[in-house]
Amino acid sequence: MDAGVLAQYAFNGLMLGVIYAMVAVGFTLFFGVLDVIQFGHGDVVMAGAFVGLATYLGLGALGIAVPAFAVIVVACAAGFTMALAGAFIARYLVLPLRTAPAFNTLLVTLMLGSVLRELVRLFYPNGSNPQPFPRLLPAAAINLGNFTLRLDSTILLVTGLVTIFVVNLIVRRTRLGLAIRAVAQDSETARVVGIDFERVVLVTFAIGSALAGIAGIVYGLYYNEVNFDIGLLLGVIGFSAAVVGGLGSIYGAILGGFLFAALQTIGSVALPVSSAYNNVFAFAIVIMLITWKPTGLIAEPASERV
Amino acid sequence: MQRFLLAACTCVLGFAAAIAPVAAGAKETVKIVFIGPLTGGNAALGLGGRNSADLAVQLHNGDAKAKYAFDMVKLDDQCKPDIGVQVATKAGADNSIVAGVTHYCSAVAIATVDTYHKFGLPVIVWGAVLPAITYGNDYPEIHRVNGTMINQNEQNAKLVTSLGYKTWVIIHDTTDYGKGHDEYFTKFLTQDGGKILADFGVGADQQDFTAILTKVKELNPDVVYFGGLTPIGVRLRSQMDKLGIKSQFEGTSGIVSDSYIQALGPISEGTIAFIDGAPIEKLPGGRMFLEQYAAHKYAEPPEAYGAYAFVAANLIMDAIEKVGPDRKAVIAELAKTKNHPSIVGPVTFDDHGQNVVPIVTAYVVQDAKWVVWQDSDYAKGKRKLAGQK
Amino acid sequence: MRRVAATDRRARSVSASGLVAVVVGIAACGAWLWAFLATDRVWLVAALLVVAAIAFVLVPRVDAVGAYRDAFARHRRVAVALSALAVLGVGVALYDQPYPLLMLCTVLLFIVPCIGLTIQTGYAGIVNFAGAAFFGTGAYTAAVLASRHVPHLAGIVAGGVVAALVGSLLILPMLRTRGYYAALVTIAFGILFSTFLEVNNALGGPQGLKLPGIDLVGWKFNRDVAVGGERASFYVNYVVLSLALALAAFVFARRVERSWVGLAFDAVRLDETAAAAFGIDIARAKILAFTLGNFLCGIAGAVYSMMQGFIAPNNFTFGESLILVSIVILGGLGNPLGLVPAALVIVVVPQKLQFIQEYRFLLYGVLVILVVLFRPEGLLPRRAREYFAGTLR
Amino acid sequence: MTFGGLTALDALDLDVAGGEILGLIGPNGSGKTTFFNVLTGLYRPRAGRVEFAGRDITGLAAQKVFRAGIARTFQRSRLCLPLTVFDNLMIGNHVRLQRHLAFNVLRRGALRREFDANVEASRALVATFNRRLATRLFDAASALDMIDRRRVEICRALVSAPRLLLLDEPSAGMTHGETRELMDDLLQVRAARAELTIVIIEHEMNVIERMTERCVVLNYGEKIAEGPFHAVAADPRVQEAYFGQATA
Repeated sequence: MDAGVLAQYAFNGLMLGVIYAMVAVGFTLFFGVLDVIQFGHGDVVMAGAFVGLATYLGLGALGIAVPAFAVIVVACAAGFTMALAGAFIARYLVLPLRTAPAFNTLLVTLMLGSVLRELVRLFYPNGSNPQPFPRLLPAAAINLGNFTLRLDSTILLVTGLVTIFVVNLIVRRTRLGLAIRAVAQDSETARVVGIDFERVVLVTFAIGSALAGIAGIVYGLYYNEVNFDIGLLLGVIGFSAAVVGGLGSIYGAILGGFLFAALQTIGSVALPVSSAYNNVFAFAIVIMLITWKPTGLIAEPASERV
Repeated sequence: MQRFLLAACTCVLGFAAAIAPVAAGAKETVKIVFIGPLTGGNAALGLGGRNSADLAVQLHNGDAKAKYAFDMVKLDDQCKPDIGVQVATKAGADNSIVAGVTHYCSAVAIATVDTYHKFGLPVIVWGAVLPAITYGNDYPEIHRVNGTMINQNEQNAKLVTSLGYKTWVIIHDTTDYGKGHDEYFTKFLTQDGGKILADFGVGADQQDFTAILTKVKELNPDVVYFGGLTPIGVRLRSQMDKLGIKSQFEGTSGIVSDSYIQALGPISEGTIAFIDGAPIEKLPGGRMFLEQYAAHKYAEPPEAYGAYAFVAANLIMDAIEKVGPDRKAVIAELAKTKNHPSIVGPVTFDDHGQNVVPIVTAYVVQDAKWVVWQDSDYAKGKRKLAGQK
Repeated sequence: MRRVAATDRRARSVSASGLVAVVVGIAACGAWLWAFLATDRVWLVAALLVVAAIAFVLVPRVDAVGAYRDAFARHRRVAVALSALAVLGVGVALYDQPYPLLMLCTVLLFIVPCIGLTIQTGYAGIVNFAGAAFFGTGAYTAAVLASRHVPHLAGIVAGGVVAALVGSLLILPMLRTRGYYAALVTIAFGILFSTFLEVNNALGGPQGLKLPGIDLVGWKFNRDVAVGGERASFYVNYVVLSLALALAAFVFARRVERSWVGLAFDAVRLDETAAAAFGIDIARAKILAFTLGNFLCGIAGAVYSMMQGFIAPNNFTFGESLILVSIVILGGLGNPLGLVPAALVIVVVPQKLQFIQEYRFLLYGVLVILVVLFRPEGLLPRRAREYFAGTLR
Repeated sequence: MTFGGLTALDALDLDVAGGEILGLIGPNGSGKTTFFNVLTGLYRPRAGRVEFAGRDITGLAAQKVFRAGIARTFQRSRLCLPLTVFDNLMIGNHVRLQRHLAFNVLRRGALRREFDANVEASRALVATFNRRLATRLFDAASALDMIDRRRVEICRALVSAPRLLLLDEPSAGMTHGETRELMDDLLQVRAARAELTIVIIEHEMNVIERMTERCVVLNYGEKIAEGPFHAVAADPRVQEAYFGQATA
């Protein structure tokens, strides 16, 4: 196959990877502060996409049709709503279960996921069917042999990377980030030095979920279609990416996201057997990777004091 | 906790009241059952079918001349075989239920045939297309109004080869539905001299097909054939467009739905697909069906198989009207079904209970509508499909 | 000396009254179960659920319960036997109603793999998100062997063995990883498993496989049972078998827990470093727990598939594994007894909600969330290890 | 033994005579605990060898070291809090219990006998520490207060009758009163088993003074002094290590 095709694969892979990474970062943030997994996170992405969609239709009703403006409003709406949702989830579903076994958080968030899914399916007009997502970005395309580079996809790729980068900045450079990392390191000590633990948790969930909401928009604008049931698989993949990368590490999550995308791409094109095996392939590799690096590729600092 | 549960109960009772059947005069009320996927990924088609069957019952109960009033129990099989067996048992064991309009998902339909046979409950399958459901057994209880994937793909292959296309790439989901279509289309297409460049299976919940499609782009076939349902159909078509693939796109009955067009907008133009049955709009009954459906203000569209659920429910009710609410009699009566007029054309059950004269209708999307091929601008040559000379 | 005699006498009288309490309690539960399975009336289902809810809310608060619990603890054997009889009684009472019987079997057959997961997750702390995969391994093994005319009993046992063997593929990753990392290993395996079955046509592919009804040395399970003039549904056979299986698994898990083995499992779960420092062989404990659990999953899967008469890959997806895990957590991690109410909630309640059609999963999800929020430790939290009746004081 | 560049333990040779009580002291981070961890096989030493009772146990896995007869307590309490006191003790005694599944599941009668015997033994052992605690054998460890937890931890290390007992800061997190109590208990136990060798890591100098015949001072992973407590305490290098230049 020629360079153009390879470039095409690479670009598709990157695009997929950035979406996965955005989801995975959420998982890794939540795990960092609270050592829990929010299994409904994938459906938060889906909900974000639908909020964005509804906002767009609302704008249309108001007669506002400037794409450039609309896309920003839509993204903000999704991000903001999901941020609130995230804080709500943390406050009423996750924190109350801190004392209980970690698994109960798992069960509750799983159920949360299916509740979100059913809500959209039942109460979004004709929600059981795939919904068209507006093409809000300039669709200009450059053809280089077999490689079609589309402007909108490029914008999305950049947006995704930038958002992740910003979140990373917040966590690494700001006082808030300092608090988050402190809690992640050792919540007890953090409390002692007067960090408002609950607030930090809420904010972290807000940030992670906002990221998911924006991921939902990126997803919608890239595929121009959203369906109520995209959440479960996205969640599983995001979780896998976060774990393979190393829970608690943002870079790990990013690495994991792109890695998983790469695996799926390779699985569906380079496999001698039917492309239907691509998930079999991807997850088999995941098992091997975990066996090879039991605490993720970018391992979290082992703090076992004996 | 208690307070919540009480609340739950009250709202539950609310629902119950909401869906309680309309009391129909002093007539004897007969129970029949509808089973289909009402939750999960295939809910859209399931709800369309449920509404259509419900419409049939409503209309029948509205008819003053009718001997019986019908009350339809609606059950959700979640498109899962084991749940299917559970609800099938529930319906079969309930002697007040005389017959059933059952199953959209093939895996569920095939899983439940034994159960219906065990309980002697006559059922008419309204959506599942797997041939083995009727031909894999000789249970008198099992009937099917919609055609199998065999007829559909035979017609499909004939038409598209006649349009002068030479090379194909097949993409199908790995469920029984997609795999079945893959098998039969491959068979008939090769008979008719088409060349298959590649055959891809994709997961039913897969989101991203750019990798596969990039390969397709490289192969550059005349036609991309898709065996699967609307959600993936939509994703495939729009991602083809993204990658600038110019090939003609054709699908199976699974994508003949309003939501396919609604979700894709202009790029759905020119998509070809086939359903087994006469073009509803054409038959007088069909128009009536669509009008009534609209009039009853159902939340969801009937989708591709709604009409079959409607027909199945009517067949059952007609049979019961004739021989009374008795399972054995109904089975005997259904076996006699021959050229029974319906909104999908005359229905005749062969010795396997399979409707043998399913007219296969080719559709093409023209100006954001599914138009019957023969009277489309494409057939008339006013417009050209992708890559047509 | 005299004092001892006195306490003995008191103990005996207490135990007598305790015995009565046990009988009454179990009878009540049996009656509830019967009503819950039999009825389809909305208001009755609701009422029964409310009763259960009230029981679960009030019981921990009532003071007498302590004594009541002791009664159960003292008459462990009796209680288990009576409970089994009660379930059997429910089965007999429903003899001519196939649907409730089927649901009863389903509940019992879901409890078995959940006991397996309890041994893995609840005792040894090995997370397993591939329960359905091992359940499915058993099912497919039984299907293949049955089609080769292998005696069904052998087929069922083989189901368990093969599941355990397939599980051993994961032992190396299991031993190297912990917590969510181990969870991912099983999640990946679970997805891999169902996808593979679907894509690969060797085992029927997505169109699944048909199975015959169980035939244990001439005892044909799919034949209705004729007792005197009455004809009982053939599902009664399956109730008997599933009950026997569930009972065996339950007693086994209990005995494992109440022994040095169970102690080792706990030590490994709670603090691997300390366990190692006291000479406990961590690898051995983990492998043992993992294998036992998968074996149970496989056995149950084999029986379940033959009862269903048909299996397809989408019976054994990641989603199904999550259902099993949900039961284990909801019941109260590490307490096999809690699995009974939990399985009822997760398996039967959605069917009882059929009448609200497409809204049932919404209501169901909300319901489960609320239950967990109100009882963060699960319906019946695990209690301190009581090696033998009455040794906990 | 090095942690990423930092050498935690180095050129430390030290031998313990059977039956003695050795104190191991030194400022924080001087490598005391690391020394225990190397001994008990939680860490592998880069160089050097550990010999126990004439047998080379260098780099053996923790399980093997324990089986060889070396038991320890931890600086931070490592009891299994949800479990009962008895269960915690049995974890300490596990190597001497019947571990086979078949035995445990099928031969309940035999298990019962083994169980009863162990209950008695545990009660006796705990009683040598504290009679009151002996009555709480089946309470959850989480229900105990700090000193009782520490007692249980030491019992857990003793129940398998080891030949060498390593105590890592037994006084950590306890009041002076509690510490004194604990020391009395320890000396009692010691009196009961003369052959038991004990190595104690401590910051509480009066503990060292009371308990040990001999003690070793570590600093930056090196032995800087050795001898009876008073002699060592007087040693200028030791004072420097503890109080820095100022006092010199």
